[in-house]
Amino acid sequence: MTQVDTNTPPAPARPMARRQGAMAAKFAALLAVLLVLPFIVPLIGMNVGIASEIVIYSLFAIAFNILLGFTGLPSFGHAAFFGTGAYMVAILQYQGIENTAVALLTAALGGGIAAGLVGVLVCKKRGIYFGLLTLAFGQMFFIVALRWDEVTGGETGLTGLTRSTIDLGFAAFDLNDQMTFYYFVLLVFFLSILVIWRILSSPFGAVLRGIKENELRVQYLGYPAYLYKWAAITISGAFSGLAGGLFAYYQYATYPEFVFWVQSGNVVVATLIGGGLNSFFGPILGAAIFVGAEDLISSYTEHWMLFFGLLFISVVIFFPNGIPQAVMRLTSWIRGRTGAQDADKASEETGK
Amino acid sequence: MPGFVEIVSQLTNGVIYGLILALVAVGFSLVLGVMGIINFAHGLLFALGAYLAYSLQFHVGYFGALVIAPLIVGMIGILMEFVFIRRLYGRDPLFVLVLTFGVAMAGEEIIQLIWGKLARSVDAPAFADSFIDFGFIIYSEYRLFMAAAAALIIGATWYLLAKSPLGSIIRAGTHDPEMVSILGMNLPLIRTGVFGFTALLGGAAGVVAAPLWSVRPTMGLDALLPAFLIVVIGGMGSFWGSVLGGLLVGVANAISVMFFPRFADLTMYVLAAVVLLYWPRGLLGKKSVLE
Amino acid sequence: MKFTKLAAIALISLGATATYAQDSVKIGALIPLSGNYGFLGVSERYGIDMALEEINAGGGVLGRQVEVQYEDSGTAAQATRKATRMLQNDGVDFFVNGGGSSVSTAMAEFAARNKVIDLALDPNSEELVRGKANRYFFLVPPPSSMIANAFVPEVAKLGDSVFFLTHDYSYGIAQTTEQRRVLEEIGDVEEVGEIRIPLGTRDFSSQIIAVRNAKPDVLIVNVAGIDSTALLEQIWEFGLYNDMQVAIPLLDFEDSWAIGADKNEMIALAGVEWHYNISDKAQAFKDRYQEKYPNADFPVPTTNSVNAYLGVRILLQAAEAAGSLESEAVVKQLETMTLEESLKMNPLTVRAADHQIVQDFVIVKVKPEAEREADYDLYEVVTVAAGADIVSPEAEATADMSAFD
Amino acid sequence: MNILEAKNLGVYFGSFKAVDDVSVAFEKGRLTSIIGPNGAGKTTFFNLLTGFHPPTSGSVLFKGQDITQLPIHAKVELGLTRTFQVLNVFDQLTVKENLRIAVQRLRGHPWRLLAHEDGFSSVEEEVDRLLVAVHLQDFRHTRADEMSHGHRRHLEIGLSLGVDPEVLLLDEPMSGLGMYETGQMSDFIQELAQRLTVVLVEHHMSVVMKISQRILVLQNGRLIADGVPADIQQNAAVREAYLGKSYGAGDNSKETVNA
Repeated sequence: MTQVDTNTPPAPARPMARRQGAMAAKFAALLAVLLVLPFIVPLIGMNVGIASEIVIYSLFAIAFNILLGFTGLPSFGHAAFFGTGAYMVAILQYQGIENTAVALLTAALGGGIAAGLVGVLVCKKRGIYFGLLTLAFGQMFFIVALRWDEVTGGETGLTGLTRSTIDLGFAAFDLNDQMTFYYFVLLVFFLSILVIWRILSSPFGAVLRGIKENELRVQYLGYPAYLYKWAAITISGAFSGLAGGLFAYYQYATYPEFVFWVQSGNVVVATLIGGGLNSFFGPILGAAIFVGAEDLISSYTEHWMLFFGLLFISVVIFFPNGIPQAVMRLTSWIRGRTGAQDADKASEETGK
Repeated sequence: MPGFVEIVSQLTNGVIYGLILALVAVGFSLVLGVMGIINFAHGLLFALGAYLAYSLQFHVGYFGALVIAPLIVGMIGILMEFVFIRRLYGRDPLFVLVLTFGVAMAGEEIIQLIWGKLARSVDAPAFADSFIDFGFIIYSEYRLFMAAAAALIIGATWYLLAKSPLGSIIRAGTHDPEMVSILGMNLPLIRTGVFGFTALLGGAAGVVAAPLWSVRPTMGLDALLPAFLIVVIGGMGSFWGSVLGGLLVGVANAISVMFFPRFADLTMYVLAAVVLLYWPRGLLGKKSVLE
Repeated sequence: MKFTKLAAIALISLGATATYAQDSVKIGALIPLSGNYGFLGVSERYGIDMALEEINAGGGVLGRQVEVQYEDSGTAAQATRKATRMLQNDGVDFFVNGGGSSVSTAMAEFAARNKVIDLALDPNSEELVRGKANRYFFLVPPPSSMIANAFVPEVAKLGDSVFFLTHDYSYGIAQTTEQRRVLEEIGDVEEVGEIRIPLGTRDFSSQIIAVRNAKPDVLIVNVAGIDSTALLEQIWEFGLYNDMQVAIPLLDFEDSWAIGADKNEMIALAGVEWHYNISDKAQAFKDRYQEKYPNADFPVPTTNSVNAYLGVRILLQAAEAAGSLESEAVVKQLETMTLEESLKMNPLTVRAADHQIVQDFVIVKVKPEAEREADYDLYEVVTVAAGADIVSPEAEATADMSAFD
Repeated sequence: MNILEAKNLGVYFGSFKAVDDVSVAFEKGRLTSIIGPNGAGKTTFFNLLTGFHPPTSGSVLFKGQDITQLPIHAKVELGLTRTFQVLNVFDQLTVKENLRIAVQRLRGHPWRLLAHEDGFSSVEEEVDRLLVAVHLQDFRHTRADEMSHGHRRHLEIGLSLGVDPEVLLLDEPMSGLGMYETGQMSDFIQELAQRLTVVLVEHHMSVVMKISQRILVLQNGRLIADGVPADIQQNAAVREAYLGKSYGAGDNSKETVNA
């Protein structure tokens, strides 16, 4: 989660095992925090359910960040893939298919296919242009969700979904229970980000990083860059779809607003304030702040949008690398102060 | 099937509708082309123009508002650039996007605090507050006035871009931001100026649109999406592209209302998709640094 | 050490909130406070506050004071998320919700799932008392069928041909469908066309040109929400009302007030759920409102204020009569409730079969400028249709209103 | 044997002919340099050869196969790659990471999505070999943007070598280098030329004259001379083209017509 400081001298040789070990430690720490999250959120007056939402949104943001942070492609249409996943779960259930695993796999598949289709049209673009195109194509999904009443339920969406009980023989887990649901979401989330991390640290991931840095160079190394971009979009879409599927369960419903472009904008903002441009885990923090702050602020003031907007403005201006940088600055400031006090004491003593 | 008269009147109306769309999009396109900024707050500036027109109409009338409101919005734009956006040059353009997203959100709330949540109504100027009966068609006077005003503002903007020294710098910037600094110009000042100018255009569009679409806090967001699509259709950074894109969307909307009214809202997207398949950079877009 | 101490403090304070919640009856109001429908939330808030003021002045409910927790309903997803928190963390006993059919549908599901009572104050969606009706959900406003039964007979007196402008989503389509049904029952009025208008349309010039070319006697406008203000502005702009009578089956006073008094002249006939001229009690309510909110955006109570007021009144009256805050008991009580203080001609009743709250519907037309007593005095009442006469036959109620697990 | 061939190659920007009907064949294993005054169209010609720009007319043949319409990556797969006048490496990545991306396409498995990038020994070995080949073995874990200009030039060539090219086109590899670095680079290019076909665009005349086996001279987009260094030095047309310019002055100015 750390931000690379360009002023440090060349990094010393890091054995591969140590680097992977450090990553494993980070995953473990994350898991530890998320395991206790449902016990933390009530302490600040929030509902346990919000923990599930934070984790689902984190998955969405990390999936999105495959493109933004690791391939350098700013997608403004990711709500389309998220929403497709959500609608997959709902539509299957309306067709009588209730199996949670099947539904979630279909959600991922749906998100992937949707992204793959959009990807064919945009994979030769980059930069802001890529963003505008994904926005335009993503919004078409919204129109479909809003207008194809027979399948999508129109503007009221598909409501009244049920969560099943997962029966493993030795134990049954009723997902209607908020805690059970949270840990189920956490399981899916954790497995997913492990897979995403693996993909990003594969040779394929290296090519994506190359594309982020310098797409032309990647082409002159003999890679069909657009094919890699297409694959990245599709993978990102699949995990976004999975997140959307989970969200449909969380909400017991899908609504066209899941597919609305503002939702696409939200994930961009959440990822950026979390410092996602330079970090794998950053989007989790961004998602937590995004979801948590909205709920918290809106429970105190009806003018929550004002404070929400001011939050974004100040993060961008004061902490260009996101909240993690803010935290680091704060800690180093505190350390600096305590350090300075120590130094003062030391000089006093020597003065005596 | 619609008759000849209806087809002609619908197409004419489509062009006029397209002009106001173009007016909204031009400022958005300009700031994108020259500064590489996706200005999510452009809709807010549009809404501010409309609200200022609402407030000013009681004191200086519609025409006074048409002059003063855009100037105020332009100054707000300058302030926005000076206080916020200036700090973000040289960083990933996405940060400007998040920033303007935040400004748009906060701004919408501020509008509600100042003017309330209720829709407001701006009266058309007295000489154009009725309708004309041409015999075969009855048309709104204000729309005719609006078309002229939009065309005038667009034309004046083009003149400024094409003929004035500032315009040549802006055009150079559209193709290569570095050129501007190489020319030895005061880049920060130019950026402030350009942003202020596009804000002014957004505000002017708001004033012109105010009597049509009813003035409400969310009108900015409503105007933003068509602007996005028009820029995609016309080609990023292309001035005439935005104008052409606006006109096409207007006409396509008119045609779809005649033949498939249910899907009028889809036309923009279908148009964008078709254009992009055949003209990947938009109709008048050139290969640019933004890709 | 520190952490356990912190946790202990947190637990104690949680306990404290819980006891506090026992002290008062709490209503969770999820109403639009931001976004497109923010202005409706303002109206609803006035109504809820007035109802609570009266009830608390009269000793509250079950001897307790009643308080309300307002939150912005936002989108459907945000609304249910907040509702969950309000129910589980903030100790809310009952919900009322504003917002359109999307938020209301979500809240209806939420009510059923959590077995907590919710009253929708704003939507006129037929579905909410049909397919989506459930034991814990009540619809205060009249749905499309009631509106059509009251309104269309009056439209038929205006001319021989009608044209529909239909908002292309469930509400608009239901409105037109129901009105068409009544037209067919009446028989001698011809429908000469319909244009479906996509949600979110801001410019209607193309549609207006098309309507003008169809030359109907009456234009029926079934366009709701934010789009309707823009549509009214543009009907005025194009002078369409000179060629035909403009009839609006459901008009929000917020909308007609927003476009300005003079433009209301274009409205030949409009359906409203309430008007202060229909009874003395309605007049008294208006006076109280004006006294309490001299600076309100809307100088007279609107339908949304009244529905919010009535919804909260009938809900709390039922709780008082049931002697309990338990959902089951209050639902049973609500199903047999009659609210005499309906602010209308007839008392408010609740139909057990679908949880439709049955109330009178008012048809108005524009008052000539010379006869207006105040700037807000825009309408005169044409007729008031009794709720019992216009509500859909009970036999048509299809929903399963029994509790389910 | 001709490994790379341009046939009547031309590109027009409006009425301006940046490259005008150039036909030339490059023999396998030979170090060929392209020179010419500013604006002569050298880099543009390079861009046409490597597919960076589509030509207005003519075609490019690689081992007799017409590759004009092939996408860039396909040309590279055949064995043709290039460096750029403006440095073109992955700035934020370390030297090793840079080279690994170059190497893994042929020796690794870029589509094995779940395999860890550290897990391919053939890739690691090749990266090690390349590090030595481009004299960067001391910078394995240094980020590219933290190295000197000369080292980054080496890295860029290393990237190109990683794809096992048969033809390597170097676009002004000396630009921005100091005198010492220039000497190193010159030696390095000669090293490369023993294994590969190298085509060089360069302003640094003394180097060009020293290391080239053949020199092409472009002026106003046309080929005006073609021969061994000694002939070119005597060529009257070339002298006229370079009128007022002394040879070997190490002119580093940029062409005005470029990508």
